[in-house]
Amino acid sequence: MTLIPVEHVLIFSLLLFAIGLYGTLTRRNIIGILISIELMLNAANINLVVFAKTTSLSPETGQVFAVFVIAIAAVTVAVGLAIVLALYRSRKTIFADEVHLLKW
Amino acid sequence: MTSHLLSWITFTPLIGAFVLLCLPKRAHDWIRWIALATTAITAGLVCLAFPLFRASESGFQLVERAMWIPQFNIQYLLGMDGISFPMVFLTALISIMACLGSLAHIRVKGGREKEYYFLFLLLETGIMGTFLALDLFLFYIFWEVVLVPMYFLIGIWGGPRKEYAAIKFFLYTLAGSLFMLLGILAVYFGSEPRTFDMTLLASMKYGLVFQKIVFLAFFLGFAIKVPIFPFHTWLPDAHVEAPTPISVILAGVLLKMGTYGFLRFSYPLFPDAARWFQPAMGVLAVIGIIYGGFVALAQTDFKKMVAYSSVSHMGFVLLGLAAMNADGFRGALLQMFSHGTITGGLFLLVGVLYDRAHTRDLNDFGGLGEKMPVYAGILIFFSLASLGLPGLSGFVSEFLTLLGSFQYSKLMTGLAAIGILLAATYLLYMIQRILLGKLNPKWSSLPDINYLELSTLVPLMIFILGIGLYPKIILDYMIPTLDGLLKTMGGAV
Amino acid sequence: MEILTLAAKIGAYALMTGVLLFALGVVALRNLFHSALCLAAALIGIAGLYLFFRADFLAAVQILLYVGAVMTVIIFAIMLTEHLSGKTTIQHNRQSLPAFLGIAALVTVIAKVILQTPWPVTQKALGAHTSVEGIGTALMTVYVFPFEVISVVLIAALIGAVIIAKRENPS
Amino acid sequence: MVTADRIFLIPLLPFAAFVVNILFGARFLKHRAAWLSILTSIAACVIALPVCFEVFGGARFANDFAWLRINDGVLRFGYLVDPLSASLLFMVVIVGTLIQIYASGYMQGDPRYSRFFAYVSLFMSAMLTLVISNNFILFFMAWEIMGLCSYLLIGFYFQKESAAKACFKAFLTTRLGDVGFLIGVLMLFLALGTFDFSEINRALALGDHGALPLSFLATSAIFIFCGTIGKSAQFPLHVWLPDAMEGPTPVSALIHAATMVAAGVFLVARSFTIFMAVPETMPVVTTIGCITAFMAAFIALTQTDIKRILAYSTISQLGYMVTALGMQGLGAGTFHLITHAFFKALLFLGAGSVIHGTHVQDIRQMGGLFKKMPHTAVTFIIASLALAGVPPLSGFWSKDEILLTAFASGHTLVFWILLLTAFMTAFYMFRLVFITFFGKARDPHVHAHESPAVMTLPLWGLVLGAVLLGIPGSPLMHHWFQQFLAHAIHHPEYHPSAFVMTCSVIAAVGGITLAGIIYMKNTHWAESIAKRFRPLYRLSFNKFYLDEIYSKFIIRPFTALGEVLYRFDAKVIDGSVNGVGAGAMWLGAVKNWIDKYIVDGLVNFMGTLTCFLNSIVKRLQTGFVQNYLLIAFLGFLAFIIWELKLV
Repeated sequence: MTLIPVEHVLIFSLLLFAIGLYGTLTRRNIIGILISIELMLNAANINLVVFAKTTSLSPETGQVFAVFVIAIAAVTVAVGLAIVLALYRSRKTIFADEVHLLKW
Repeated sequence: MTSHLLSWITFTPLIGAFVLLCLPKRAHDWIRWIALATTAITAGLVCLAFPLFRASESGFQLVERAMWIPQFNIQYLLGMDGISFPMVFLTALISIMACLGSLAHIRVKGGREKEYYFLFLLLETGIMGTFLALDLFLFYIFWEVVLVPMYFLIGIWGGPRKEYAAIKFFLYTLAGSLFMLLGILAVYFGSEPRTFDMTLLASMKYGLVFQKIVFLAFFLGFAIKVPIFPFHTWLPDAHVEAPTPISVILAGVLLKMGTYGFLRFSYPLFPDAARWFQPAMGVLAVIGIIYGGFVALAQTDFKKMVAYSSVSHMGFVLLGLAAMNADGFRGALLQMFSHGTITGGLFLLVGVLYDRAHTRDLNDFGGLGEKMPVYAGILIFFSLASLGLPGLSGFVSEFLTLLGSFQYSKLMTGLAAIGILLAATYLLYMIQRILLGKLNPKWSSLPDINYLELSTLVPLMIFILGIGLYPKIILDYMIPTLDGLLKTMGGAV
Repeated sequence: MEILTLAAKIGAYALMTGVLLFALGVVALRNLFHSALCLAAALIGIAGLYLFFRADFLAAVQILLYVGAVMTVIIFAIMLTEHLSGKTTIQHNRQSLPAFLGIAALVTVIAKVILQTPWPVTQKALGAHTSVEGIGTALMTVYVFPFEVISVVLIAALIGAVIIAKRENPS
Repeated sequence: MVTADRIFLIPLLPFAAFVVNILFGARFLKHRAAWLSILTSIAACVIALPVCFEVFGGARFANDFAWLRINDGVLRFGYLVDPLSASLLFMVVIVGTLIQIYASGYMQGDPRYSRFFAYVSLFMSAMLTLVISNNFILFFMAWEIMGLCSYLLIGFYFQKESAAKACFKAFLTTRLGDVGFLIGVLMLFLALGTFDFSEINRALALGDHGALPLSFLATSAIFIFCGTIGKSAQFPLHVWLPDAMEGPTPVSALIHAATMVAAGVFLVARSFTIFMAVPETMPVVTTIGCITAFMAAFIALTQTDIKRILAYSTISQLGYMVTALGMQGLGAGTFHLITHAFFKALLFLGAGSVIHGTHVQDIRQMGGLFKKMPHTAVTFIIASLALAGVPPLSGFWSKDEILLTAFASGHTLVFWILLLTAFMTAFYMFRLVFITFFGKARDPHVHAHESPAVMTLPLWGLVLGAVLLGIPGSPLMHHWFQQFLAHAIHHPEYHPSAFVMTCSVIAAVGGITLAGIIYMKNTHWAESIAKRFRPLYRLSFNKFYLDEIYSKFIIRPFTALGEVLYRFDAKVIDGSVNGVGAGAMWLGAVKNWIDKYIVDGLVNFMGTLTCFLNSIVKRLQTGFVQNYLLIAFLGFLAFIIWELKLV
């Protein structure tokens, strides 16, 4: 029904991923990093859905994996935020560049 | 369960050990009771073997065979015959007694019970395996498994010089077992097709020179364990420094592994070499008997005296083995059993006294017979058993040994008889110094033996008395196998 | 039909553009709360895209799980640490430039690959319908093992998160 | 079989008493312990006496069961009641029971009363087993257990240092003989292939000496005789018996006078066929017996402890019996063994009664006890007369038999020595009697009183035996006893000789008279004689210095050897082990130096180099997560670019 080319969707997801990656690499706030990671995961999900339709696999496969990714994303967020809270409580900061105990 | 009875016997202690590992450190009561229950269950399994074991047959029974490492034709091969059955039974018995002994003793020593009982049960598995393995490779592994827990048990829970004693024990035995390993490999590469299977190896014929060399290698391994005269110096140190229950295991069971090795491997595999070395073994046995006796006489440390008496008594086992005839073998095997029970009991008694007085200096005691009448009675009982009083098991075994050795060499037997006299001397001298005479006021408040300690000793006494009064019950299990062994060695029964 | 198709097409591109813009917002906004809101918007947009791809179930999951659950949690966390996400503090670190350059290179490379690859599929396929039933069947048959593993991971993460976030006993 | 199997009960009943007493005596039975022991002993009597009389009438009992497999045969344990064992059995049950009754009074109030009776019951059990055993191994087992009981009972008052030493000495000394005995038995087994008395007798009667030469059998006989030397306190192992008097007096009577020490003589009688098969061993037996008899009597002349005098007298009399056996006088020796058991037990019990009444043991503190302790005194004097050999008491008949054997078999020297011994016996016994019971009380602190009836009645019981038991072996009954024994084993017999009897009576009466003259009339003579024969007196008083000699030449070297070997063990053997260890440590030290300066030098250089490189590379480690992520990303990027061949 829809008639946009696959390339366009892929380029879109690439851009989304790039934006997410930029955020992950540059945001100081750890929650910000987590949010950015969500973006990247979503970009990957879009790709999964699209690729499933472009190959000979049954189209459900891609969506099933997308569901798995979503579940893992939830896990990431849950554990990540728990770490953030623990970190905040112990060090009074949630800036990634201020936590560098393992520095040389 | 009965189809793999021997495996169950061997590995039940190990299962118990791992159950202990899962328990929290502080659950002292649980740890103790589970350890005790494990030894009891193992003993129960050994008792299960009685109806299954056909005493009148000489071959291996209840055999379990499985390929283990096919590349080298190494098998998991367990089996029991009239030689190993008494030893397995002895192990189960002594383990329970030692475990009961540990209940009081290790608590006194302060903590780390979990590790202690874990190692203890591991040790039991090793000993059981040693007595049941019929594959040389498997045998070697169990042999070494025994070494490691023993090292830690002496090294951690021992007396003031425990590190020295533990290292000495470990190095000594390890050196011996290395020679044995070389011997095992030599046998393996000398067999065609290559195998570690003892039942197959026994039917092969080797050249005399080869036999002699390999026999010597095995001899070193076993001789250190027994211990035979020049290799015995680890024994007093290890016995004295080890905690009481471990001394009991050491003297009661571990020493027998050496002489068991002779009967199980050296003799059937190298009968010609055994005959060639017969005089040497006899001489070493007699030296051990007299030498151990004299040195025991000079001791002022109770435990050391018992330790040296072990050297002397194990000399009788060797003498019986050296006789290489029916009576000698029977005496030797019976002596292995009865020495296990008697010396085990004596070490327990040393422990009882040490726990109360915190000294083992014989000259420091005196007149305890008045304060501790029950203890005195039991100590006298075990001493008499040890010096071979008729009616107790030590007499029957020494008598059979002497009867056997007399048919081999009159001179050696005559000299060994001095050992009997020496045993009476040092044991009675010990009794005189501990129990008789005036009471040293320092000990006027020593309590008599308690029920827990009594429970470790009474079963041993029952066995000593039972065998002494009617030795046929146990000898009937041993004789067919020993006669079979003698036949394979080409001797007349 | 033509018009409808065109409208749908335009809608799709608009959706994509919107999502990208919100995504930029997520990354660029100083106020973390705002960027979280942007993320929510972007996620909803992506859910719309799923609908467009005829992945209705996934869209529903996206809305329910992401927007409903995950976003709530994130916003809670933001609020708990609020005073640090104020406007005055610098929200980006010093490696913006190398990051940007690297990402630009990545985009170039991948885009080139995408454009060079001859995608074998007709555009029709993108719109092919997938049934919820099919997904369910796949989850319970072929992918039942990963499914179970995921649930175990979820449980573990749940417990782990609780333990990590729990206030230490003052013992 | 019914009559046969009750015989197993004879030793088992006292054993049951032992078990009950040792386990429950101290706590539950207390003074009733004695009754248990006495009752089982009486029960044993009731079973044993009919058996004995049946045997006296010509019956014979045997039964056995398999005990142990030896070689390719079976060792069977069981009993054999033949004339020899029946006579011993007769003596043991009666004397044993009477002594236990006496002991229940004597030991009254002792804190370890039940323990005492447990030991005594065990002893009775062992002694009865020994008497009726049918083979050497069972015999040896019972023999050793008797030794144990002796040890335990000598050391009964173990708080006394002297008792502790005495029991140690007794056990070890007898053990020395026992080891010889065991070797002898083993040799016998090697020669004849059996331990069974009947089979041995049968084989030897047929002249079958086994495969080995006769000299081997002779050696075996000598070794077996070692057991006798130890147990029956023969020279040179007699030193333990006087010390054994540290035990309670009933024990001295039962074990160290009547039964256990006689077991050694019984051993020779039991293995008499062996000695007969190798007659060249007989002189050894005779010599040992003769030396013992004379030497002990000589020592007894000067002793002052009432029990020690009796102990030396026992040794002397045992020497008598052994001498008799050595001259093939089986009947004579056994006869004396039986009669001696009765009157010597009586003497000891009398002495015990005296000690009980006066609480002293030194005869120099006694005196004039006849009036205060009439029962004791009369019975004691009767027993002394029997021992001295005054007709018609039992001692006269049995001693006369031995003298007759010596005289008739041509051992003239032995005859005169024995006669002299008999004279000395009469002398020292009446020295004891006169000093103890007559004259004035020497020590005012001693307040003597007669013992209770439970103690005096057994005395009278034993008097019966001491008086009457000589008859069955006397010419009055035509040596019935000797002929009864001879049924079993052939041995020479002699016609009674008036000369021997006269000599014997003269010696006895002479000894008594001399003792009377010296100790009743002219007490100062004793002093002057002692002064006149100073060396002899001191030799006798110090027991031939044997204890000192043993201590110096045997015990000390023995313990010293132990010390030396221990030092050898610690220094040389252990030292060599430690030396190997030390050598290994030295090698270790050398290797250590090499390690430190050569191997380590290289290693350190590598370390420095690494540090230097590290100072450059470590900058990467910023501790900043996103930094790592960036680097990872860039690396990934580079990988992709390279992989896609874009460069």
